[in-house]
Formats: sequence, C-alpha cells, structure tokens
Amino acid sequence: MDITLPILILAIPITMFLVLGIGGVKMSRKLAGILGICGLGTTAVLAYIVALTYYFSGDANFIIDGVRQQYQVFDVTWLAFTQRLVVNIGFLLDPISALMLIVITTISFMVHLYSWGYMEHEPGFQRYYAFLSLFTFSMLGLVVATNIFQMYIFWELVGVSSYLLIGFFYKLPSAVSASKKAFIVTRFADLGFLIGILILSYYTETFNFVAMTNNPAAVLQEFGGATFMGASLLTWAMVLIFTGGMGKSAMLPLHIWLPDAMEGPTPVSALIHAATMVVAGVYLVARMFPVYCVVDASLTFVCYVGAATAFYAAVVACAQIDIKRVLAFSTISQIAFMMVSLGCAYDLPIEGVHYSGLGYMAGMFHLFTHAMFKALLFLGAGALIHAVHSNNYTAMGGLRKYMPITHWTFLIGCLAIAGIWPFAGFFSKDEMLAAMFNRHWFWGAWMMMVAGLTAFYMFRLYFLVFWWEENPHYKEHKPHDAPWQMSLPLIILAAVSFCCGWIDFGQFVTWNGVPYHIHIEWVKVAIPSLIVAICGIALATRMYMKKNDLPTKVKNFWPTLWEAAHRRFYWDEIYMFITHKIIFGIICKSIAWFDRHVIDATMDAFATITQKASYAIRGMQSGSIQAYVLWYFFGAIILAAITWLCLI
Amino acid sequence: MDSVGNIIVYFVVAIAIVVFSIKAVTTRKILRSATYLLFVLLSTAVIYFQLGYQFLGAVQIAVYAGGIMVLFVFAILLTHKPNDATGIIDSHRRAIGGTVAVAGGVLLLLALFFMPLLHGMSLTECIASGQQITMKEIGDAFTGSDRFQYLLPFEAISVLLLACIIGGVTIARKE
Amino acid sequence: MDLSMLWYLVPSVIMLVCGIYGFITRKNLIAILISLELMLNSADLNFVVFNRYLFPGSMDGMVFTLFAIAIAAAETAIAIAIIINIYRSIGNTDITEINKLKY
Amino acid sequence: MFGNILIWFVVIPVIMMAGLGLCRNSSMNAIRSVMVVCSTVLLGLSIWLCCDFLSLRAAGVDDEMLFTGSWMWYAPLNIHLAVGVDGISVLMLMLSSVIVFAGTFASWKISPLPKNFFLWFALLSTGVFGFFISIDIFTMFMFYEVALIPMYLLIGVWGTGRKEYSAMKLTLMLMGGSAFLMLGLLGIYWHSAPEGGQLTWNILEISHNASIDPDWQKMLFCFTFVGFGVLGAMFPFHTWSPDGHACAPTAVSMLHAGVLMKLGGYGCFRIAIFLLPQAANELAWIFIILTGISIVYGAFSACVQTDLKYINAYSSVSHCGMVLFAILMLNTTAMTGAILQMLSHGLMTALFFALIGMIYGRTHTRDIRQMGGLMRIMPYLGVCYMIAGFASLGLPGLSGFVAEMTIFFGSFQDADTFHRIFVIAATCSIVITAVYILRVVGKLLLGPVQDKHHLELTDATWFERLATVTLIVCIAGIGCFPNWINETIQFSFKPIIAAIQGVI
Repeated sequence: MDITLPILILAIPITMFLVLGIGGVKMSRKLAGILGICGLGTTAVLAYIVALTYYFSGDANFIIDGVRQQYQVFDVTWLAFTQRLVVNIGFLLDPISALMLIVITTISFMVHLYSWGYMEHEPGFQRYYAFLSLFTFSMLGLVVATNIFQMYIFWELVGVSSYLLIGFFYKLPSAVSASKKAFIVTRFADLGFLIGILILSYYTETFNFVAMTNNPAAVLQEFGGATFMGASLLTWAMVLIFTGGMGKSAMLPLHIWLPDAMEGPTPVSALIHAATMVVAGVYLVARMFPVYCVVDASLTFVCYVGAATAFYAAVVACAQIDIKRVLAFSTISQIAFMMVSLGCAYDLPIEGVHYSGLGYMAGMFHLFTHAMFKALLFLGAGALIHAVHSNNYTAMGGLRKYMPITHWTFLIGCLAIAGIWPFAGFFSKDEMLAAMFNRHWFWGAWMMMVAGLTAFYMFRLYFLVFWWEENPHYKEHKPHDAPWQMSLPLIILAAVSFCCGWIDFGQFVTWNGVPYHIHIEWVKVAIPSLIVAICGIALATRMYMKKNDLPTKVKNFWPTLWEAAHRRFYWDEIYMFITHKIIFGIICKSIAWFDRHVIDATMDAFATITQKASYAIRGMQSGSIQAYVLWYFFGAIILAAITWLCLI
Repeated sequence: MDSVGNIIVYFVVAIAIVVFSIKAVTTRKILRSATYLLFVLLSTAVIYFQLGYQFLGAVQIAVYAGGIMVLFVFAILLTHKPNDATGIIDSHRRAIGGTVAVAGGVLLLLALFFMPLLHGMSLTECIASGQQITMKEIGDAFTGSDRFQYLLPFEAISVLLLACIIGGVTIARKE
Repeated sequence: MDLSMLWYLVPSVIMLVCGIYGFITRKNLIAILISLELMLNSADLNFVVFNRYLFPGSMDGMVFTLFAIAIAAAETAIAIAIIINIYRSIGNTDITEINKLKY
Repeated sequence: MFGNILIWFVVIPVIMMAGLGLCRNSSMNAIRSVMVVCSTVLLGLSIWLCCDFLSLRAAGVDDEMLFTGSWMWYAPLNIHLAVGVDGISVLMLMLSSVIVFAGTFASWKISPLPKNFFLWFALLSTGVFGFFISIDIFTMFMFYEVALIPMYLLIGVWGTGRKEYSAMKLTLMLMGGSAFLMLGLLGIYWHSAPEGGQLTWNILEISHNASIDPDWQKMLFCFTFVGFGVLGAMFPFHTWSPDGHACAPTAVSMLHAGVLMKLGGYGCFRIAIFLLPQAANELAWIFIILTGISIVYGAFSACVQTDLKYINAYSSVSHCGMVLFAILMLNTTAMTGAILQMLSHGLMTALFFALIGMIYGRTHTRDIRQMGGLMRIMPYLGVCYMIAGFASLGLPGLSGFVAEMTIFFGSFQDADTFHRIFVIAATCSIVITAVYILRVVGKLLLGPVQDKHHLELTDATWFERLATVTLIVCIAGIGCFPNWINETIQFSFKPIIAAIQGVI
C-alpha cells in the first residue's frame, strides 16, 4: 500500500492542531470551524479509503488464503534505546486498527460538525477545534501503533488532550479539578502500564506487536519462568499493562475520573469519554490478546475487574440525577462488558468445540456499536443541555413535544444500548453473552443481570427526561430542537445505531484473522437476554413514565443504599481521604517539614556553629599586644619545656 | 683564674643590672622607670668594657644611654604631667605576667645551669686568646665587602636610619 | 673562681624576664617601650658574651650588637613619634584605650 | 591556539566582558547590543561546532575527543589548558549557549546596575563554557570555580527575598562541595601515572594509564562524586537549591538550573566514573540510594510548596536526581538518558524560571495562593508555562519524555532486585510530577482570577517571546526527533562504558 494516505491520516490532524493552535487567535471563528471540519473530513475520507481497502481489496498484504494479515505500512526508527530495543513510529493495519480508524474518524467528524452548533457562542472556539484535532491525531496514532511503546506515547498524548478538553471551561474550578483528576488518575494507571512495558520489553527485547502476538509462546519462553511474589513475571507484566487500560477505560477502582470528566463540553464527552479514548483499554487488551492468552491468570483478572465494574457502574447509574453522569456510568458499565467479553475469549474447548476468540470478536463488535450509540446518546444529551441549560433531569421532563428529533434519536440510542432487537446493541451484546456463557455460566448470568440493569437505568433516564411531567420553567424559556449542525449528526448516528448490528462483523474482525460467521443463539442466549432487557424497560416504564410516588417509595425503602449509590459508594471520598489526607497531608507535608527542619536545619546548623565558634574565639584577637605577647611567651615556654623534656 | 678586681666589678654590675631591671618594670613613676633603664644600660656598657669591647661599650653609652634615653625623657615629659603615676594593669594580669616571667626565667636559668658548655671557661683566658679589636679593624670590617665584612648591612642601616628620620618627622608632624 | 659564660648570661636572663613582665603588665606605652629596650639589651649582651667566649677570633657578635643598637635607636625614635601622635589625638598613652582596630 | 574553535567559547565571553566594560551603566542599549551580539555569536558558534563535529564523525573520525588542543599552563604541576570535545560536550555547549541567549533576553530590563549584572553573567558563562571544553581536570576545576563565584554576587545583589542568606548558603555549600572535589582531583592527580611516570591532569591520559589502586579509587570516588553531587543537588546536599533558586534573579536561575547544575552531572561521569571505574562499580549502590531518594523526595516536597520558584527548585532536585541516578546505572542506555535528561531539564527549567520571572515581574508575587486565572490575562505566558509543565511531567513530543523513558529503559537493564526496586520507585515520580505540575497549572493559570488588579496586566513583550520561543523550539525539537542526539551520545559513551566494563 502506498504510504501517502496513512501518513496523511496522521499528518492532517496534527497540522490542524498546530495551525489552529498557533494561528487560531488571529482567525475568525467561522474560518477556524471550517478548517477544523474540513481537515477532519479529509482525514475521515482517507481513513475510510484505507480501512475499506484493507477489508475489501484482497491485496496479498492484507489477506492470504482468507486469513486477514497484519501489515505494517511503515515503521521508522524514532529512538533507539539499545541495539535491539528500538522505538519505532509506524502504521499498523490489521482488522482492529482498521475498525478503529473508522470508528474514530466517524465519531470525530460527527463531533466536529456538532460542535460547530454547540460551541458557537463559547469563547475559545478556535482553541477547542485545535484540541479536538490534537485528540484525533493522538487517538489515531494510538490505534495504528506498531509497537507497544508507540501506543504508550500516543496513550499519553490522548491523556493530555483529554485533560485539555475536560478543562476547556478553565474558568470553572470544577472543570479544572475534574481535568486534573482525570489526568492524574490515568497517569497513575499509566505508571502501571509503563512498568509493565519495562518488564515485558526487558525479556522480549522488542516492543513490536506483530513480533509478540504472532508468537506468544516464544514470549512466554523468553520469560523463562521468572516469578515474583508467586505469580509469573509475564502475568505481572500483562496485569500491569492492563492497569494502564483500567485507567483509561475507567475500570474499578480507577473509574473515579470519568464521571467528573463530564465537566467538559458535551461533544467532548461524546468523542473522548464515550466512544474513543475510554475504549483504549479494551483496544489494548485486544491488541495484546494472544499474549494475554498464554497467561490466562491475567485474562481472568481482566474478567473479574470487568465484571465488578460493570455491576458497580450499573447500580450507581440508577441513582444519578445528572444525565451526563448517568451516561458516564453507563459507559463504564458497557466498557466493562467488553472487558469481560475479552476476558472470556481465550481458547477454551467446551464439549469438543473451540469457541476460540468469540468473545474477542464480540467485544470488538460491541466497541463498534457502543461507540455509535453512546456518541448518539451523548450528543443527544448535549442537545438537551443546550436547550434547558442544565445537566440535571430535574430541570427536564416532558421534553418529547418540544424536541422531537432529539427525542426519537435518543430513544433509538436507548433501545440500542438496552439490546432490543433489531438495534445494534442487541447483536453485539448477544455475541458477548454467548461468549461468556461459553466460558462459565456464572459470567453469562452475571452480565445478563447487568444488561437488565442497563435497560432499566437507560429508560429511567429516557422517561425522566422526555416523559414524567413537564417542567414549569418551559413557559418562560421554551426549549427547542438544536440547529442543523447538531441535529444532522444525531440523525446520522441514529441511523447507524439502528442498522450497524446487521453487519456480519465476524467477517472483518476476529482474533486470528480467520473470518467467522455470526450466528445468533436465540434459545440459549438471545431470548433470555431480550426478556431481561424488556423486564428492565417495563420496570422503568412503570416507575418513571408518568409522575408518581413509586420512585420516592423505592428510595425510602432503603435510603442508605440509595444515598450510597447516589454518592457512588463513596469512592471519591475514599480517594480524597487517601490523596489529600494521607499523601498530601501526611507524606508530602512531613517530607517538606523534614526538608526544612531537619536537612536544611542541619546545613544551617553547620553555619551557625561555625559562626558561634568564631564569635567565641574572636575575643582572643583582642588587639592588645600585651595579650599576644603573653600568649606568645606562654606558648614558647611550653614548647621549650616540651623540647627540654624530650631532650632529657 | 680571674682577677679579684674583675670579679668585684662583675658582681657590682650584675647586681645593679638585676636590681635596676626589676625596679624599671615595677616602679609606678614612669620617669623613674626611664632612669632605672639608664642605669641598666650603663651597667651593660660596663660589661662590654669588661669583655674587651671598648668601642661597643662606647657606642652603648653614647647611643643608648645618651641618645635614646634623651628621647625617652623628652617623650615622657611631653606626654605626662608632673607626678602623673602610671597605672599598672589590674592585678590578675600582673599575676599572669609574673607567672609567665618567673616560669620563663626559671626555665631559662635551669637550662643555663644544666648546659656544660657554659661552665669552666675563664674570662681572662678568653680575652687573651682572642685578638685585640682595634678601631682600624672595626673600620675595615664596616667598609669592606669580603667575608666577615659588613659594608652592605652598614649601608642598609644608613638607609634605614634615613627612613626613620623621615618617618619620625612625618609621623610626629602636627596635623 | 672563674667568670665563666654562665655568670654573664644570668643577668641577661633576668633582664629578659623583667622585660617580658614589664611588657605584659605595663599600661603606659612608654613603659612598654622601656621594657622592650630591656629585652633588646639582654639579647645584645648575649651576642657579645657568646662572641667573646665561643668565637674569640671573630667579631660577628659585636657587629650584630652594633647594628642592633642602631636599629633600636631608629625603632625607638619612630615608636616615640607614634606615641606622641597618639597622645595628641586621644590625650593619653594608655594602651587599654587604644583598641579601635580590634576586630 | 586561537585556531582551535573551542578556545573561542571562552574568548567570546571574555570579549563580551571587555565590551561591557566599555559601556556606561546608563546606556542600556549599548549593553544590550553587546550582549545580544555576543550571545548570538556564541549560539552560532555552538551550532557550527555541532555541524562540524557531526560531519567529522560522519566522515569516520572516531577519536574519543575531537578538536583537541593542549597548551602548557603551569609546568611544575604539569597543568595544561587542554581542550577537546566529544558528542556530550558538544551538546552541553549548545545547551549553554541556548540558555545564555535566552537568558540575555529574559533579563532585558534588569535593574539596577545592568552593566555589572551582565559582567558577572558573562563571567559565569565563561566558567561554564570553559568547564565543558576542558579535558584537563585542573583547568576544569578552575573554570568550575569561576562559574561559582559570580553566582554569589548575582544572587546577593540582584536577587529578591532573603537574598544575602541564600547567596551565602548556596556559595558555601557549593564551595564545601568543591573542597571535597579538590581532594578527589588531587588524589587522582597523584595517582595518575604508574610509579615514576609523569603525573598528569589530562583525562584521556589518566584513563589510558588506569593505574589507580582500588582502595584509593573508592575514597577518591566518594570525594569526587559528592563534590559534583552537591552541585547536582543530590540528597541530602540539595538544600542550597530551593533557597538559591528562589532568591536568584531570572537569568541567573535559568543559567544556574539550566547549566550550572549540569556541571555536576557532567563531572560525575566524566571524572568520577570515567577515571575511577572500579570504585564506581563497587560504590554505585550508595549513591543510587541517595539519588533514588532525591527523585521521590524532591517530587513529594514540591507537592506542598506555595512559592513558584520553590516548586521548581524541588522539581529540579527530583529531575537532577534522575540524572545522577541514571549515570550510576553504568550502562549506555541509562547514561544516554542521563544526558538527555540534562539537556531536557536544562531547557525546561530555564523556560520555567524565565516564565516565573516574567510572571513575577507583573504580579509581584510568586505565591500561587494569591494568583489564579492568569491564562485569561496573559495567554501567551500561560501557554508557555503549560508547555514547560508538560515537558516536565513527561509528555511525549517534548524533551522530558524522551529523557525519562531512556533512563527507565536503560536502568531496567540491571536485572537485580535492588536496581529494580529503585527504578520502579523512580518511575513513580512521573505520577508525583504530574500532581505538582497540574496543581500549579490549575491554581496559577486556570480557575477564577484571584486578584482584580491582575486583570490589568499585559501579556509578553517581544523579547520575552523570543526568549521563550527559543527554548520551546529546542524542547520540542529534542522531543520529536531524539534519535540523532541519542546516537551522538551513545557513541560518546563508548570509552566510558569500556572503562567500566574493563573492570567488571
């Protein structure tokens, strides 16, 4: 393949960033917006060309005997640590990176377009587009990484663009602290990632994904059974690398930044905190999947973390009043779904049939569909916020008459996420559940319960916003649908969410590149999960469609639980306690105190003692000749006496 | 065996030196102190004569006892009112000074007594064995530049004295 | 009874220690100068005595003493000039009052 | 003698001093033009040297040192003015000239006594340049001292706050370090040749003779490493750094943190490790502990400071600790990382101090509690500050990332548990760094404006922009295209690594 297109895919967004970032101050809003949208549009077109070429051209680089290949379009040396450990910057095309190219550029383009309407009156519009371009660049660089270090590089860049975008409204202290929190929490996770890379690369002596994943057994061999605290080092490495993913994908216990990240502009939440950046963790696991497979302990770890997070986030989502937070927790829960799916995916024969990599395919499928409908939901939420100027559903209710486009698209999104046939979420969720049941019935049952909760809280949100009762404020300030720049992406994404489930995803993305035909197991999985989802929806309908006192009753049934769920089970308080009280209050303060009052005081004490001593003996320098003579003779006599004694 | 005359002269002079030295540093009246110093210097001159250095003795009397003492007396008169007793520094300083002086003296005297070299030579023999120092020899010694001749120091002294004259004038000048 | 070297050195030692004592204990600058002269004189005497007894053939000690006397004279002259100057500026010649250059 | 390009690095600052001497204190323009011309010439000279050097290397000249020259200076002790550079010194010279250049613009409006300020500044740079070009350890030491002394006056006269105290503390502590250093250097000299041979101060000759007795090496290693370590702000000898930096005027902080602290790291590997490899192998662990503490300790201390300069000074302790830490790992990759970190930290801290100076010049406070929302008021400075912050916390694309990663990956090559534990502890610093950088950025630049008077302040002037842009370009340049620097450094480490491995 010609390397021009891939290079352009990376070059255009970063150029846009530099142009808008440096020259943005001098530009009009309109010019900046058009530049940003056109740039991203071009990138999207190029990305589509590259991805579709990869999937459909049948080129020998891409597919051999029906097996999809990994192909490095280019891979140039960036930094050589040692002779063998070399960091390259490259462009890897394989099923998942091509998929991600499509997802990222699509969502990003939608968000660019949407923001033109949404951000129209905000100061710093140019800066906003610059940051969006930076983010798109970093995310694209991340997914096409040929090696784990390149991924780490872009991983950090993604983190920083997320920081910049969350803190976009930098005059608000809450936005500032949210952005700080997001960066530091993910940075902490990245520490694990980094240590994981350190361990992994020390043994494999390469960063390259292709080299590692094509022969995971060799990787295992290179570790040679090295262990640390009872687990093999490779397990440690993979778990630590996964920690990085946990941070970015907001898995328990590193999830705390994501709800706060909703302080950023809503389109940003749609792009970064729903569709693209937060799935980087899933992508990372998928990328290293063959290596994870050889150490199943690490994959099991992924499973447990995912399952716990999915349930936790779903429960918390039921008790939030900020619509963006509900969506944020729903995102956490859905990503956890993907994690569990990946965790359940490894090659395990059950009753003689290899369900190898079903979960992998399903996880990626869900990543794809989730990106679409979650972006849709967020953008819809953005339209709502744009209309009522509040994030809380208490300021909404009965909006279906005022905002029909938003209403219908939002409903499609809710149905998709709840997994109702024939919407996109149904297909991907079905495959995931099938994979989980294959692994062990527990995972399937547990996640099915989470799916039911998902349907419940999404429809709770939907009804509270669009039904319930009309908010009295509408009389003074009548809400209306958003302008076309905002509605168009909603409609497009709704259309995609509606139909993208019908794609035969297994033909494109599988863990080993061998195409696979999706067949839906209606009896074992699909119908039970549909029933669960419909139960959830029905419950939500009963409770929230018309204004009634059932929610209050439920709340008062066990108020402590509701309060705990509303306060997100006090994770933030725990973190606050650890960071502020322990780390800042005890460790940092005491170190600073130690530095001033012990180390520095010791140094000062040397000076003080010297000074004191010289003050003490300066009296001897009395200026009185007589005293000098006295001392002189005194000394002379003593010396003479000594000499004499010695001579005798 | 030295002559009795020599011995008597020695004892008179030695006792004078000891007594007047002590008096010179213990008396409270500064003019007296200067006078006692004069006596010490004169006694020393006598010893020089006794040792056979007549020229040196003469110089001692002329320069020291004559010139320097006049300077002293003038200085004292210029800086003191009549009957102006000069204080001696507080008693503990005196005690320390006395201790050091006595200790040093005892140490030195002990050293002298234990030094065999110093005993058993007679003055008469020494004078007899040595050459007679005439003015001519002294003159030669000061004006030659050979070994054991001292033209250069002599000239240096003259320059030094000149510098002293100028320095003295400069320092003592009013304003 | 011989007048050996020892006999001459003993008064010299006593002169020296008197000089030291006087130098340490006197307050008056002129008195200190007088003590100094005592010490110098004792040194002169030693030179001469050693010259006479140990090197009777030469006259180095005597010459040294001559020079010492000359230098003592010069030194005294300068010292007295300084003392008179001090007297002019502070009104007395008490060494305990002259400590402005102490530190 | 003047045919050697390296000599000009010392001659030009001297000319600069002479030129300044001719100016009157009141004619600011004359002073500025002398400074600008000379610092530009220096910058040009260093770029020329770099090109020359790289082309010679490309042509296959693989001597340890290029552009060597040696002139007898004091025959009885065999002291020469010996000069020569390898890739590392070339980079250090570039760093210094960039910072002198930026420093000139950052102190554009210095007062009072601008002429005297720049005179001392020029003397300081003479010392720095002289240090990097020398390969005779005595001459090196002399230039080192030349660089230290002006610091006292620059801080004491033009500083702020408790300037006399800080200046005194800084000078005394560094002088204390020099005392150790002097002992070490003398020891090396007296053992520099086999019995009866001609003693020498020349680094290359000493390393070829390589005859120092192991027991002596241990003692001398401690002396020299501590001596240079004081300048490199090694725990527990770092306390001059916060006070000194906090009180120093802008350009001095820049030059001090940017270049002078690098003298410490440079000396550590060029003298302590290169000439005493056996001791380095045996005793590295002691200093790994100390520098490991420096890294984490400095970062934690920075978290609770409220004075901008203190934050940066502690951050310097942490970053410079990283330099020494990496040097002590005694392998090519980590040491390369150390050099990269020196360059990166030099540029980044210089940028930080320049910006702090500019902000302080406007708000007249450095207390972050009294500032806020400056991004709105002075967006240019705010953005620069953020870039410096990102460089500090290791954002890819800026120099800090490259340096830190090279250090971590290099350090991880030592496979025993002791090293591993310290490497992992050191990696933790990237999180703590993020914490304190974002804390400052959040309080200083973002959020609501704390003081209404700040709303009337202005953004950067042209000379301030020039100073910052120069530094940012270098930071981003290293961050985006690190490999040529990396290769240059790695090549230069060959003899040092050979010396270390020769004794394992």
